[in-house]
Amino acid sequence: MSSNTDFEPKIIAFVCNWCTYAGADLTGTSRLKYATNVKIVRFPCTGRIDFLLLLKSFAQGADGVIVSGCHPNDCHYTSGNFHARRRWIAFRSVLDLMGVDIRRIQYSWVSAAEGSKWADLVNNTVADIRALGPYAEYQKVADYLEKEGYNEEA
Amino acid sequence: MSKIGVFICHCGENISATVDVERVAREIGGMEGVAHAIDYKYMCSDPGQTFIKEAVKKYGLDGVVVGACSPRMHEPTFRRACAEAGLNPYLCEMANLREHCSWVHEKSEETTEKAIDLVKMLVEKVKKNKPLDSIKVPVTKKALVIGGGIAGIQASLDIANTGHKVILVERDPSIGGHMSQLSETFPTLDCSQCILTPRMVEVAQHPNIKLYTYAELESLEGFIGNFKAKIRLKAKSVNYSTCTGCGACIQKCPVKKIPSEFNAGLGTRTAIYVPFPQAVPNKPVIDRVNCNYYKRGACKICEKTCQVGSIEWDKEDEIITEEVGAVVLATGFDVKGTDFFPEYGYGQYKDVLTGLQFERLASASGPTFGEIRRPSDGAVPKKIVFIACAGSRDPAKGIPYCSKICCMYTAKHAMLYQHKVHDGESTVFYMDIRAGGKNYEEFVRRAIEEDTVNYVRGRVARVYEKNGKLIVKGVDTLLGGEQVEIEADMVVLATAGVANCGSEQLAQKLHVSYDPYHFFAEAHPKLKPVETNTAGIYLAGACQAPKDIPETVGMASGAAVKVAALFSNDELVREPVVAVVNRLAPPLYSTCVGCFMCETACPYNAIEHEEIKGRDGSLIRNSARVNQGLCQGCGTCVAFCRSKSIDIQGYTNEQVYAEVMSLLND
Amino acid sequence: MKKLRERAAELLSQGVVSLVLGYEEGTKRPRPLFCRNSVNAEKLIFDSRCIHNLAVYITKKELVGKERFAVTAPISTLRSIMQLFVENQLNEEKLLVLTVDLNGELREFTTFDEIAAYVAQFELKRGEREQELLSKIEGMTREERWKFWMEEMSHCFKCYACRSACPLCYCSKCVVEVNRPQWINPWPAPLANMEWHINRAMHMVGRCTACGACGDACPIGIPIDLITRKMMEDMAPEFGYIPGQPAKQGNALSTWKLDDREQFIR
Amino acid sequence: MKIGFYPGCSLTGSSREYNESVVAVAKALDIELIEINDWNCCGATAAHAMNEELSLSLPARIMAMAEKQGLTEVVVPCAACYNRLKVTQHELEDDTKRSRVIDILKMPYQGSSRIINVLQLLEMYGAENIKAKITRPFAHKVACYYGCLLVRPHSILKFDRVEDPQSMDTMIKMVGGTTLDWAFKTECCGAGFSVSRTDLVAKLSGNILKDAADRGAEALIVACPMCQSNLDMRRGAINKTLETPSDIPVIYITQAIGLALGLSAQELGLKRHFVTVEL
Amino acid sequence: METKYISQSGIEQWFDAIVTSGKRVFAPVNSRGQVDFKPVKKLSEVADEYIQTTQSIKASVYPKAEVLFSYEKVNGKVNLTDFDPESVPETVLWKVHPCDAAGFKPLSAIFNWDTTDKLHNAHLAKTSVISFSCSAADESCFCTSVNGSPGNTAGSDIQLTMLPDGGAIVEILSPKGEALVALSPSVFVADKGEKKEKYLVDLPVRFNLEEVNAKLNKAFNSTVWKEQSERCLGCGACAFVCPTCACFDIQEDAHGSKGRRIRCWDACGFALFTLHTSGHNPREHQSQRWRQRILHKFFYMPERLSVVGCTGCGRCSRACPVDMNILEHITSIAKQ
Repeated sequence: MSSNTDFEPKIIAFVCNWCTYAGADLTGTSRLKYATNVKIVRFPCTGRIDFLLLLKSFAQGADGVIVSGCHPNDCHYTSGNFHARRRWIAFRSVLDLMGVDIRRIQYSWVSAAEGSKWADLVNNTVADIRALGPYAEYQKVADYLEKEGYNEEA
Repeated sequence: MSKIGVFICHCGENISATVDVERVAREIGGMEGVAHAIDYKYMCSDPGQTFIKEAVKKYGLDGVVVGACSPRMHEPTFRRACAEAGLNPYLCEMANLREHCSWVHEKSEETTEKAIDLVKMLVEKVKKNKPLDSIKVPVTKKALVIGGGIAGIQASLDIANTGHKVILVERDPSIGGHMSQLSETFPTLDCSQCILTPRMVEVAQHPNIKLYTYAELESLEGFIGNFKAKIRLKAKSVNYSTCTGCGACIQKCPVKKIPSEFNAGLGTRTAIYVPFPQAVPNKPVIDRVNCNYYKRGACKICEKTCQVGSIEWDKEDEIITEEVGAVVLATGFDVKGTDFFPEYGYGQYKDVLTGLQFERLASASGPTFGEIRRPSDGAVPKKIVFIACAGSRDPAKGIPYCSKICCMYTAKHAMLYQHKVHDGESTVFYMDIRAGGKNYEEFVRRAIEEDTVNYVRGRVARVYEKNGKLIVKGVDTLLGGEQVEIEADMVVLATAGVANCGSEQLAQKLHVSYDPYHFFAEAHPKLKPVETNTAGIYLAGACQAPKDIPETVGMASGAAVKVAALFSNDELVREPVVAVVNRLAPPLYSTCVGCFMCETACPYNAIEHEEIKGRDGSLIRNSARVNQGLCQGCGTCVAFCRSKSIDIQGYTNEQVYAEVMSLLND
Repeated sequence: MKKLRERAAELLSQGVVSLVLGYEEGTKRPRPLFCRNSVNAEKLIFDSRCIHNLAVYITKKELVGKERFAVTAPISTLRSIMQLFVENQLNEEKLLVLTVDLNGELREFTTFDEIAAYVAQFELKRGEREQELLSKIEGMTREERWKFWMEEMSHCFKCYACRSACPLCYCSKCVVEVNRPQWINPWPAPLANMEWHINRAMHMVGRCTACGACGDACPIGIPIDLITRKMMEDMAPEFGYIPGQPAKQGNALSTWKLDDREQFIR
Repeated sequence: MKIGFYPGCSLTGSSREYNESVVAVAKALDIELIEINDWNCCGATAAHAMNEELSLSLPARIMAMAEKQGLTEVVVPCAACYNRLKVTQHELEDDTKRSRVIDILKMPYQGSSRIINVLQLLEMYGAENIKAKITRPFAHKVACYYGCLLVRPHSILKFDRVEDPQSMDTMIKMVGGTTLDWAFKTECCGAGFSVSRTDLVAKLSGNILKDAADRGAEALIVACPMCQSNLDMRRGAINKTLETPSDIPVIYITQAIGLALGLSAQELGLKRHFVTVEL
Repeated sequence: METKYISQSGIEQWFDAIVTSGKRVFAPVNSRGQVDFKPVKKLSEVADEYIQTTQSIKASVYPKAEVLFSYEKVNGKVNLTDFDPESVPETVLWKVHPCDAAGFKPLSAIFNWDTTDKLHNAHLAKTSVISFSCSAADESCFCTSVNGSPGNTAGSDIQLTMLPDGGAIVEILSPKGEALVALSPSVFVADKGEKKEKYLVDLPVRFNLEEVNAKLNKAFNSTVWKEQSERCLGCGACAFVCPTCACFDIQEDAHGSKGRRIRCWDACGFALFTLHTSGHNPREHQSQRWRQRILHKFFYMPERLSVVGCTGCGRCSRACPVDMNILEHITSIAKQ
């Protein structure tokens, strides 16, 4: 992997309100620093996170995605994270079959008490995505209406 | 076109130190649909809120975004302000510029740009927000208190005294908890049982309290105001309605060598037993693990001695269901055993005790009737060493926190020892003396000055036995780091207070969060110390963190007040963040096709079947419907619904989609 | 076949059912037949060439009406019917299922359990075509798979024959027709097509019974049935179900196990 | 039964008797020891305090050589060597450190060989065999002295109980001995100062010997060359610190077992000790 | 209108000359187990043995989705970029069947019915059609029943009729055709007097178009639509492969302050096609949509636009997953 130092990846984090959002709040109250590349979108629960949002994110230019919620057994809603976990198992499998780069989706469990884990997660994911480079393969086809365009560039 | 008002907070300098707040307000002001954008030093202050209220009226805002701290902090504040200005509170959203931006980044262009993005995201969200009405649900005015220690007792009595019903569930055969095991209490040295037992009796006799001892919570379903608790009543094997508590069975029970839990293993009890003489209820249970009959199928001596025929051999565990509106968790704590400490002999030296065991030795109701005697040979120890912070404040042992009560009870122990063994010599090894509290410091000083307890600041490296003595090797860090070696007769470890066993499982049953040490987590460390993250479940006492009796009682009363406040309303107003299945004009009626896969996905059984019928009464389609009382708003069904027929208010598909797109569209 | 025709004629003439959904000879191969009277029952055929999944019609009220009806079903159709039962789309009282077993005997089912017991003896296997294509795809690198599918997807013109032919795509409003928000771009374009097919695969997780109807229907020959089939094969051991044996235990994605895999979660 | 063998420097010098007894006992138990080719210093000198890369590279090379030889299990009798190898293996689980060390070594290193000490070897592969082959029960009351390097840091070595190890005691009991329950099993012998501050060694080792003597030990059993040399070679200096001079011999666990198996004092190197061994 | 002869090697030379002229050349190519029009550079890429391409040349001439205009809002001002006819590349369609070429007439009739369609006309203007008369047909073909024939030259700029010697009769039918010939004039030699008809497949007329028209005039409320459409799945396969189907949808592709309006193919067979916002759908049932499809091609278009909306290519029958055989259905209507 070559590191691409000029490239600032766009990363969106889909997090649950009760664990990871609160965990990221704790990162703040603890004044731990992390990269500015990641922007958090708040959901009530990881169970709420639609796989289509991840697809749309890539199509719209995200280079990476973080999905994070409560640890197993800690879900505020008992089992939303278990449902989410299954959904991601299947989703990763579909994406991998279709040739989508699943390394760009980082799943994690970050509890409300893991402020430092959140900072690490963001920093590591930013570093990983930076190393992978922009997700041009996906983004460039997003606007194409016809096949020729991508064939020529490919 | 929307008319959104945006209010950027400096939070003193908490945000403005790293984020160019003026630029944020300026750029957001140029956004499509933003009618008004300002920045201000403290948006949450009165003048700040007034700005919002005035802007709502002046510009006829149909949405408000406050870029400030975490919505987990001030969302209710700003929503209330909007509501007061006549704007539906659910048209107000917060962008988290402090915890998620200014506090976690250095001052830079990127930080300001991120702040702009975060606000933009919420502006796009708020454009799709819809006015919502709060949901009203009835409140069951009965509380469930789990744990019958002093915390549970206090909470139960306080709630019961407000006129509401209480169910008190205790795992052991008697209520009383750790406090009933204590000899005297600091800093007054009054007898623990003397002040506790009247409370225990009051619980037993209170008309509003239903006491279930030898019982455990099986499961809890539902939500604030409307919980359904399943409680397992473990088989006592004794019929309490006929048992007179005469104790004849206990006298005759042939199994006598079971280590007594109440005496922290220092005494023994029988298989049919009452944990201690002042137990409430003062009736025995049969410990089936140790009972000869249950073990080998023969004995039944107790049955023969029982004059009223109360022994019920075939009694099985019973599960009852109680509907309650609130839950108070008061499950207390536990202490590490001496076997946790390899350096102090892995628990194999009989005369190395925990603080709790020393309490039993010192207690008049204890195995030695209050005389300090060595468990090994019954001799009165002439030299005693107390080791504070045994486990606590020791990250290597996995317990980095301070157990809080040990400094005080160690001083008390040393004092009690000196009072009982006049020619005895006591030494306390300590790290720091933490005696914050009314009369606490004075108490410790008294131990040192009046009772001549030898306080050594340093840690103990090792304790080993030699020639019937316990060799304590430590260091005195105040006297040039000299090594200290004491030949003691008894060593007392102030072992760390830890979460009670099973607390993790219990937390999972109740869906409350817990910290890395398995203590239950309060909703806010400062402002919501008795609430949990789950509405309607409150905390009392040491299940949240180790604490002493006055603090525990105070917290229990606090939790009781929260419950009483909840019960003061007939209806409860809930956030309308719930799922809704769409309903459309004919001929579709709904895009829900009734596959009911959401039913299996819902953790709250909130999905109901609805038959949509035509005017002629014929069935048009089966559709799902969400019971808004049961729905807790997790949204799992929303992400699962293939036809997007369910949506969740407050986090609708349109809202979250707009948020994500705003971050990516340039 | 004779027995089937006789039984169909009998059911129709006695008024037991108002419709027998079956197959008749078509231009090049058998095609679906809506047989509403005993005379037409003479046209009914049932052999190995009958591969249309007639289960696609049985959720359409305007076609099957409110009365009881019968459907002739080879194994793949039976599997779909089972899944439709699981998804609360069928009424046991209104459905009669006819099939011809390996010995040429006519079999009739009315309940999920009867069908399940019969279907249990048939193991779902890859055919030659599936085996060949899937091993080719399985042998590709991630980048090659992306190129392969993007090339295939570039041919898709979104006629939605795949959706129309699938017995389990019975939504009255498909997610691609939902436009607030517009989750999937409605025009045919390589990525918009890819999104549609990824979405379809996700919606089929734990539901697809690998009947192959979608791939068969695709007019431009994209092997889309392999996507859902491969998902079915891969997710079966993951979530503990038997491919082609729908069970009344809730959908794979609406249930969960404590020990579901999570090595990928940091 | 074949197993890799890393003797290290002590076993070829000051502690030859340890080497002799390990080899003799292994032979008696039908365990074939295969010495690692071209082995080098384990770095248990000052190296590991001075230069981290060197401290990891030295043991890593030993293990890389073992991997090259296909040795999946390597017995390391010297406690210091054992400690260095185990700690290195642990440290090199970190990818960055591992790739740095591989860069230095210019050799592949996987960390796949299992590193065991002599006690583990005897426990895993000899226990049954030993019981069957006892010809002369080791009927002595002894104090098993473990020292520091065999059991610490526990989080890495994960061997035995940290403050009160049992494995040597079990072994001695198995060959017919009785062991003391005493307090100095893991106390410091002064090893770190064995050259620079021999006065401290004398004092610390003296404490150990005194407690063993007080409790009536006939011998001290060790599994570390450093402990052995401090307690044995420095006896003169030690005795000057004690009220009652001690003549308790200090023998290796392998020597004790060898005796039980009927091996001769010669074979076990028992004649090489400073304090005469008469057991 | 001029007829010439071209030898086998002449065809090769001419083809190369067209390619070198820089025009895009689309021809039937066999790939992925299907024959379809694709950009080609060499004559050897062109498919030989097949009856019909899966998709009509519509797919090569008109993009499935096409940008009508795009816009960007900068500082409150909207910059609009309209469709540029010049952006359409010069395209030559090689080896088009007469039934495909014949489709341009009905398409133009629809697109220029009341207003002229800039996009359609731009594509048409930039397209030259070299058709090959048909020497083979299958059971789905019925051009002769809809005013066409295997040697129909309507819509073609040049038509080739292949001869057994590998050469061909060349009919130069339009100025665009002449321009193509001019790319390699030497390979075209004088006509050898071969009769074209001799090399055309014999395809009997299957139904009388006027008879059908007359029947359809009274068939709106017939039960035939329901009977025929029962097995129809309501997908759009037939419409998308049809050379004359012209239904389209307009979609917005908006991203924040920029966006574009896209025209993409649609099909009258989709339930959503006529769905009103209110929820009302004038063509609620598949039978109504099937009726629309048949009436539109065989009744409304002849009546309003004086052109039959079907060229008899038979693609819809071949593409249909459930064998909705249009020939069979029309024949049965004619016989009623």
